[in-house]
Amino acid sequence: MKKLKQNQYFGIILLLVMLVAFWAIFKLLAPATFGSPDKLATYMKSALIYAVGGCGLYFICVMGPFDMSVGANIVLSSIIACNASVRFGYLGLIIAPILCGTLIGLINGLVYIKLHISSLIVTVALSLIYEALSVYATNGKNVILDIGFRAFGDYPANLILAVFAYLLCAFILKYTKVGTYTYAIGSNEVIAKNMGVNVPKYKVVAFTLAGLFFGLQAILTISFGTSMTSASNLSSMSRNFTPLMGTFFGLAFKKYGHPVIAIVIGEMIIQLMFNGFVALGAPTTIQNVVTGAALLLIVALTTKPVKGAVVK
Amino acid sequence: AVPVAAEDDITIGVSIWSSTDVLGSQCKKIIDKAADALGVNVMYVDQGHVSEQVTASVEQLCAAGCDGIIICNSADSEMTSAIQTCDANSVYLTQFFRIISEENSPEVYQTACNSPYYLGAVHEDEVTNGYTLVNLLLENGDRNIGLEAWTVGDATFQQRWTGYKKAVDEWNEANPDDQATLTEPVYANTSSEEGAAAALSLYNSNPDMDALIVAGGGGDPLVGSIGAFANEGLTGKIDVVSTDFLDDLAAQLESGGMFAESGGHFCDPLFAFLTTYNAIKGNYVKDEGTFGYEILFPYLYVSSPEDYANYEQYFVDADPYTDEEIVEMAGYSFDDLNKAATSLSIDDVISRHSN
Amino acid sequence: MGEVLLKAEKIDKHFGITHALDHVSITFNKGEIHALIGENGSGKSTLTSCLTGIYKKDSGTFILDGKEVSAANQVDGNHQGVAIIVQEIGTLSGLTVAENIFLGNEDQFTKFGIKNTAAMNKKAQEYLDSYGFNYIDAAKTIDDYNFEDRKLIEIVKSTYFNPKILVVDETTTALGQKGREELFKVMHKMRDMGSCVIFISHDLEEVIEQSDQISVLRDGVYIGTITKEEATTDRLKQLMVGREIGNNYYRTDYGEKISDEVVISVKNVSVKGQIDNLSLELHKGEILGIGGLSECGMHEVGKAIFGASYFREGSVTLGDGTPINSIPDAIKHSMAYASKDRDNESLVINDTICENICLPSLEDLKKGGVLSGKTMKEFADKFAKQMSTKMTGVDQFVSALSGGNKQKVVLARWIGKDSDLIILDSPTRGIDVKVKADIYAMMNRMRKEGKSIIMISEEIMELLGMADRILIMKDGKINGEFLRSEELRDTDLIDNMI
Amino acid sequence: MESTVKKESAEKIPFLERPIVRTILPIAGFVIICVLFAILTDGKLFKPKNISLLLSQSYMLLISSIGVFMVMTMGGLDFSQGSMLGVCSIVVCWLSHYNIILAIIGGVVTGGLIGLMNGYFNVKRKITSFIVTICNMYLFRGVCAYATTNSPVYGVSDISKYNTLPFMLTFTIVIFVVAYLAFTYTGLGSRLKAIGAGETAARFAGIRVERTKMLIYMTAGCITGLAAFINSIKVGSVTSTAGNQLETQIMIALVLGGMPVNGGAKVRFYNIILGVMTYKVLSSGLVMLMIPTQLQQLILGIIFLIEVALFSDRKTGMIVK
Ligand SMILES: Nc1ncnc2c1ncn2[C@@H]1O[C@H](COP(=O)(O)OP(=O)(O)OP(=O)(O)O)[C@@H](O)[C@H]1O
Ligand SMILES: Nc1ncnc2c1ncn2[C@@H]1O[C@H](COP(=O)(O)OP(=O)(O)OP(=O)(O)O)[C@@H](O)[C@H]1O
Ligand SMILES: [Mg+2]
Ligand SMILES: [Mg+2]
Repeated sequence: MKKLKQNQYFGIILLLVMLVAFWAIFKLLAPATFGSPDKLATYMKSALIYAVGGCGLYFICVMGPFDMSVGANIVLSSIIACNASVRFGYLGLIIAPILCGTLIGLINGLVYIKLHISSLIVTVALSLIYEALSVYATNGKNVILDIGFRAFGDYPANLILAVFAYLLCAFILKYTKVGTYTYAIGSNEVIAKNMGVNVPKYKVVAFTLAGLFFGLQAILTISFGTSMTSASNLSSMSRNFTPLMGTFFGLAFKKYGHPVIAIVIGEMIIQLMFNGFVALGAPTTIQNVVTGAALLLIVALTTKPVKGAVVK
Repeated sequence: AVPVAAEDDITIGVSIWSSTDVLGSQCKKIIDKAADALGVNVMYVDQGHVSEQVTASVEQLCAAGCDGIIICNSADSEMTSAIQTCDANSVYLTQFFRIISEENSPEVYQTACNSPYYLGAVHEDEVTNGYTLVNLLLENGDRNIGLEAWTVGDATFQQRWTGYKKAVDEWNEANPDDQATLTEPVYANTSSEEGAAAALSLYNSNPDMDALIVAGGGGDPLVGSIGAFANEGLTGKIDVVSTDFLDDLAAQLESGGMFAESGGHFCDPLFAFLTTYNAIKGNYVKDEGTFGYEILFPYLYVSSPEDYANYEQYFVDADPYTDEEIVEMAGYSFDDLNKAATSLSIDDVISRHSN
Repeated sequence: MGEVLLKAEKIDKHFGITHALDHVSITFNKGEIHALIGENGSGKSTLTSCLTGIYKKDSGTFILDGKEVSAANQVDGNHQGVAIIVQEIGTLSGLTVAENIFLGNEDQFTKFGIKNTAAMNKKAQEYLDSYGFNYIDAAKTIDDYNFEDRKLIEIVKSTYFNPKILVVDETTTALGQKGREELFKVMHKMRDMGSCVIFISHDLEEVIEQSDQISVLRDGVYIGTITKEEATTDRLKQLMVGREIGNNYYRTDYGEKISDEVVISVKNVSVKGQIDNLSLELHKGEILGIGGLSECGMHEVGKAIFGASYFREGSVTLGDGTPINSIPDAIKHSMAYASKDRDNESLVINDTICENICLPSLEDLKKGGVLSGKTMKEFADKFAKQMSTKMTGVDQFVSALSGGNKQKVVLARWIGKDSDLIILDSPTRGIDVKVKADIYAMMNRMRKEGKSIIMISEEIMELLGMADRILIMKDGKINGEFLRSEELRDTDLIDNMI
Repeated sequence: MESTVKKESAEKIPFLERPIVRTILPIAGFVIICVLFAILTDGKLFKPKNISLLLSQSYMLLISSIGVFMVMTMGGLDFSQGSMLGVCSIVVCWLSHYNIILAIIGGVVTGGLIGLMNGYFNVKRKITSFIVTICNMYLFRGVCAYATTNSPVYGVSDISKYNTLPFMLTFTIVIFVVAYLAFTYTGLGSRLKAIGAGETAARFAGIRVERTKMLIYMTAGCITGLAAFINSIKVGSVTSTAGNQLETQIMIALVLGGMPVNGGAKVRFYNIILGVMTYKVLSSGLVMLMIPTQLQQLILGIIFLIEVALFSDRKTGMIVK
C-alpha cells in the first residue's frame, strides 16, 4: 500500500476506481437504462465541456485567487461566438469566443492586480458588468447557433477540441515557465517575488490563460446547447460551479501530479451521477445533494489533516 | 436631473422575473409600447422568481413612487406581503401570468379580497394548456412521453404538469390496452446545454421515448433539446412540444424538430397594465371584498408552418396591437377589455390588421 | 590587502521616517570574507538588500570590477555577479529541487517556450554533486527534504554560478552545526576563487573566526573597518554600540542555593521525532538552561511543557500535581512561553501592540464581565512602557516593530499576565546587546522574585552566564547536566552536544 | 522593481492609508451615495415612508451578514449562506404550523447544524472554507429543491402577521445589540481578529482556535436561522430558489462597508450596517432612476468597483488573494 501510494499514478488509479465504482452502482440499480458504452459516450458530451473550464480555473485557483466570472465570461463569449458565426462562419465561431474569453481574462487579471483587491470581489463586480454587456449583445433575443455550424456540439469535433484543450493545459503546467511560476506563486508569493518571478505579471497571465480556456468552453457550450440567452442579476454565477467542481478535483489530486486527468475524471463522475439519477427515475433534485456530498467527501479523503496547519 | 416621475403623471411599476430574457423582453416591448401610447412612466425590477426578491421588488417600486404595480410572482404566499406593502402605500397591484389559487392558499386569496388595492389577475389556463399539448401528442400516436422542466416547484410548471398527467390518465382510462407513459420531470434550469443534456439522458433512460415535452424555461432548454436530438439524428422521430415560441419555429416545424407549440401569451401583461392604468385613472373601481378583475388569457397553438407564418407576420414582425388600438382599449370598460383579451387569436389579429 | 572588488559609494536609503543608510561607503576586496556587523537595525540587511536588488537604494552607487551594478531583483543581481543567502527560507515547496535551483533562470533550458526538464534536472544534479550533496535528488520535490537540507540547496542555488559577491545575511542563526560547516566550506571556496563574501552575523566569536576584515555600521552610518587581527569581541561591541560595555551583563552571583520546591515536573515526555522519553524538574526561583544543537529537540521541549505540542506523550504537572495538557491550561496556571519563532508563534504581527499584549489577559481585564477598549489600552500601555518598547503607541502594528522591540512586546504580554513559570526559547535571538542586557536583567529580577524560568538557547555563553542549572540535549534525550559554576567552560557543554 | 517601489510608497503612509482616513472612507462612501441618489431622485429616496420600505428590504441581509462577518473576521469565507437560508426557511415554515417559537428554534438549530458541518470540514478536516462552503451551497440548494419539488413549503397562514415595522425593527435591533456587545465587550472580537491575523500566534496566546472557529461557524448558522425567520414571515413560503445569491449579496455588502476580505485586525463591527445600507440605497436608488435594468446593473457594477478601489484597505495582508 505504502509502495502504491508512492507511485505517481496512485491518484489516477484512485480516481478511476471511484469512476468505475459509481458506474457499477448505477449499473446495478438500473441495468437496462444506464451506462452502456453508447450511453456513456453521450454522458461524456457535457463532461468534457465543463472539464475545459475546469482546466482554465485550475491556473487561477492553484495560485490562490478565485474567478467568480467564469459564468459571465462563458455567456458573453458564447453570444459573441454565435453572432460572429453568422458573419464569418466557423472561423468566427472559433476565433471570436477565444478572443472574447481571453480579453475578459486579461481584464480580470489587470483589474485585480492594479486595484490590488481580492480577486473574489473584483470578479464578482466585473461579472455584473459582463452580464449587462451580454444583454446588450443579444438585445433580448436568445441567439441561436445556425444548424450549419454545430459540428463542435457532437463527436468527434467536440472531443478533438476538448482533448486539445486538456493537452494544452497539461503542457503549460508541466513544460513551460508559466506552469512553474504558477506553482511557485501558489507556494509562496513573497519568496517567488524575491527570486525574480514577476508575480503581478504571471497572475495576469494566469487569469488570461484561464480566460482562453473559458473561451474554448464557450465554443463547446454554444455548439452543444445551440443557443444562449443573456444573463442578469448574477444568474450566470450558477455556471461557475460545475467547472469549479472539476478544479477542486484537480487541486485535491495535485500532489499526485496529473491534475488535468483528475479534472476530467472528476467532471465525468459528476455527469455519471446526473445521468444515473435520471436513469433511476429518481428526482434529479437530489443530484445536487449527492454531487455536493460526494465532492466534499472526496476532497476530505484526499486531504490529510495536518494538526496546527493554518487553513483559511 | 434624471427623468424621475413628476408627481402628476402616472407611473406603473413592473415586477418581472427578467426583463431581458426572451419572453421577458417581449413583455417589456409590448408594455413599453402601451406606456408610450398612453404617456405613462414604467419602471422595471427583475426579481428572478426568488421569493424574497419578489417581495423586495414591490417595496422598491412603492418607494420609487409608482401609482400601480403589475407583478409576475413565483409563489402565492409572496402576495400577502406584496399586498400589505401596496395597501400601506396605496399603490394598485395586478398579477400577470399568475393568479392566487383559491383552493391552495385560501388565506392569501382572502387577503386579496380584503385589499382595496389588489385589482386582480391576468393569467393563462395552464392546466388546459398542458392538457391540450399532450392530447395533440396522443392523437398523433405518441405513447412514451419524456418530461423536461426548468426549476423545481415553479407554480406554472406545477399546473402544466397537472394538465399533462390529466391527459395521460384520461387516455389510459379510455385505452386500457394502449397505455401511455409520462416520465418523471428532469430539470434543465434555463440553459440550453443543460436542456440538451437533459433531453439526451431522458432518451438514454427511455430508449423507446417517442415524444418530449419541454415544459418551459424561456426557450433555451427547448432549443438545446431540439439541437441535441438533431445531433443524434432523432429529428422527427421524437415529437417535441413546448410552451415557448422559438424564433426559428417555422424551420423547426418544417424539419419536424418541433411538433407543436403553444405561446403568444406575451400580451398578457398588457392587459394587467391596462387594468391597473384604469384603476389609477379611477375608471375601474373594485367592489368591496371581491377578488377583483380576472382575465383568463388564451394560448395560441401552432402545429404547422402555415400557422407559424401568420403568427410571425402578425405577432413578431408587427405588434398584435397598434398604438391606436391600445389607446382605444384603455378606454374600454372592463368587460370589453376582458372580451378583447380572451378573443385574441391569430385570426383576430388578421381580421384587424390585414388591410 | 587584495585589490578592490566592490566599492559601495555614498549609499543612502530611507524607509519613510527611518534613515536606514546614511551615505555609506565601504570597499570590499577580492578573495576575502568581509564581515558586516552592527546592532540590529543598524542597516546591514538594508545595505546588502540594496546591493542584491531586494530593496531599491535612494542614491549612491555600487561599483563592481569598475562597472556599476544595480539589480532589479535577486535573479537580476545574480546575472550581475552578486548573490545573497537570506535568513528566512528561500525555497518553494511544491516545486522540485531543480526547479528551485533554477527558478528565474529557466531560459537556459527553454527552447521555443518548451522547458527541457530532463536537462534541467541533470544540470542541477551535477551542481549538487559538486558540492558533495549527492544524497539530494534534483528531480524530487523539495518537500521531501528537511529545513537543513533546503538551506543547503539554497546555498547551491545562490553560488553555483560563482558570483563575484556572496552575501550571507544572518544565515548561521538558522543553521545547525552541520549546516554551518557546509556553509563555511562554501564561503572559503568562494574566497579562494577570488570572490568576496559579505558575512553578516550577530555571533562575534564566529565573525572574528571566519572573516578577514570586519566593517561596522551604527544607525545606518559607516563606523569603520578593522582586520581580523585587530578584532576582539569587546573592541567590536564598543564599535557597534559606541561606548564601553563589559561582559558583565550576565548575572555575577555563583553558588546560590536553589530551593528544592519543584514547580514543574516533566515525566517521560515524548514527541515523535523530536523528544524521546524526557524527564526533568524545574525548581522555584531557578533559571534552568537547556542547550544543544538546534535540531536536538530542545525547542520542542518548550512547546511540550507549555502544552503546545501535538501528539505529546508522558505527563507535565505542576508542583501540586495539576496536569498541563493544553495551552489554556498552562496559561491558566500562570505559565508563559516566548517562542523562537517570534513572528509566527509569539506575536500576531498583523495586529496591534495593544491586542498582542492583552490577548492572554482578556478575561482578567473584564470589569463586571465587561471588557472595555480603554482598560485594554491602559493595560497594554503600562507594560509596553515598563519594557521601554520603542513604539509610536499601543495602536501601532507589531509588524512595524523591530525584532528587539517585538521581543519586548512578547515579554510585556507575559509580565502583564504576571506569570511565574516562564519558558523563554532563544530570548535574545537576533537582538542587540542593549536589549540583551535588559532581558538578562529582567530574568535576574524575576528569579529573585521567586519566579522560575526555563531558558532554551543555542548561545552557550548565555547559558553559562544566566542558568543555575544547564541541561544539554542530544537526539531528543538529555545528555548531561551541569550546575552553575565559574569553572564551567563552554567546551564542557559542546562535548555533550556533539 | 515596481513592487519594491510600491513597498516604499507604502512606507510613506500616503493619505489613503492613514488609519483615521481608513475609518472615515467607508462612511464617506455611504454618505456620498446617499447624497448622490437624494439629488438624483429629488429627495424621494429619503421620504419617511421610503425609509421604512428601505429598512424592510434590509432586515434579512442585515441579520444574515452578522454571521458571515464573524466568519470573515477569522479569515474564512462562507458561501453556503444562501442555501442555508433556504433550508432554514423550510424548517421555519414547516414548524410554524405547530408553534411560532418552536419554528424560530427549529430554524436556529438547523442553521447551527449546517454551520457545524462547515466547521467540521474546515477545522477538523482542514479543507479551505471556500471549497467546503461552496460544496455545501450546492448540497443544500439540492435539499431545498428536493423539499419544494411538488409545491412551495407554506408557512402557517397567519405567519405574516409578524411582518410589521415595529416587530421586524425590534427583532433586528435586538440581534444587533446582542451581537455588538458580544463582539466588542467580551473579547470575542479581539480573539476573532487575532485568529484572522495570525492563527498560530493566536493559539500560542492561549486562544482555543479550533473550538472558537467551530463555534463561530455554528453561530453564523444560527444567526442565518434567525434571518430565515424574518424571511419566512415576509414571504410566507419557501420555493426552491429561496436565498439564491444571498451569499454574494452579503459579500458585496460587507466589502462596501469597508470590511477587509481576509479579515484580521482592521475589521470593524460597523462594516455590517454601513455595507448593507450602502448596498440597499444603491440598488433601490437605481430603480428609481427609471433606467433599463441592464443599465442599472452596469452602473451598480462600476460603482461597486470604484468604491472598493478607493476604499478597500491595501495595507493589511500585502498578499491579496
Ligand atoms: N522593511 C522595512 N521597512 C521600514 N524600515 C525598515 C525596513 N527594513 C529595515 N528598516 C529600517 O532600516 C534600518 C536598518 O534595518 P536592517 O534590517 O538593515 O537592520 P540590520 O542591521 O539588518 O538589523 P539585523 O541585525 O536585525 O538584521 C532599521 O533600523 C529600520 O529602521
Ligand atoms: N514593515 C515595516 N514597516 C514600518 N517600519 C518598519 C518595518 N520593518 C521595520 N521597520 C522599522 O525598522 C526598525 C527596526 O527594523 P529591523 O527589524 O530591521 O531592525 P531590528 O533588527 O529589528 O532591530 P532590533 O532587533 O534591535 O530591534 C523598527 O523600529 C521599525 O521602525
Ligand atoms: Mg538584517
Ligand atoms: Mg532584525
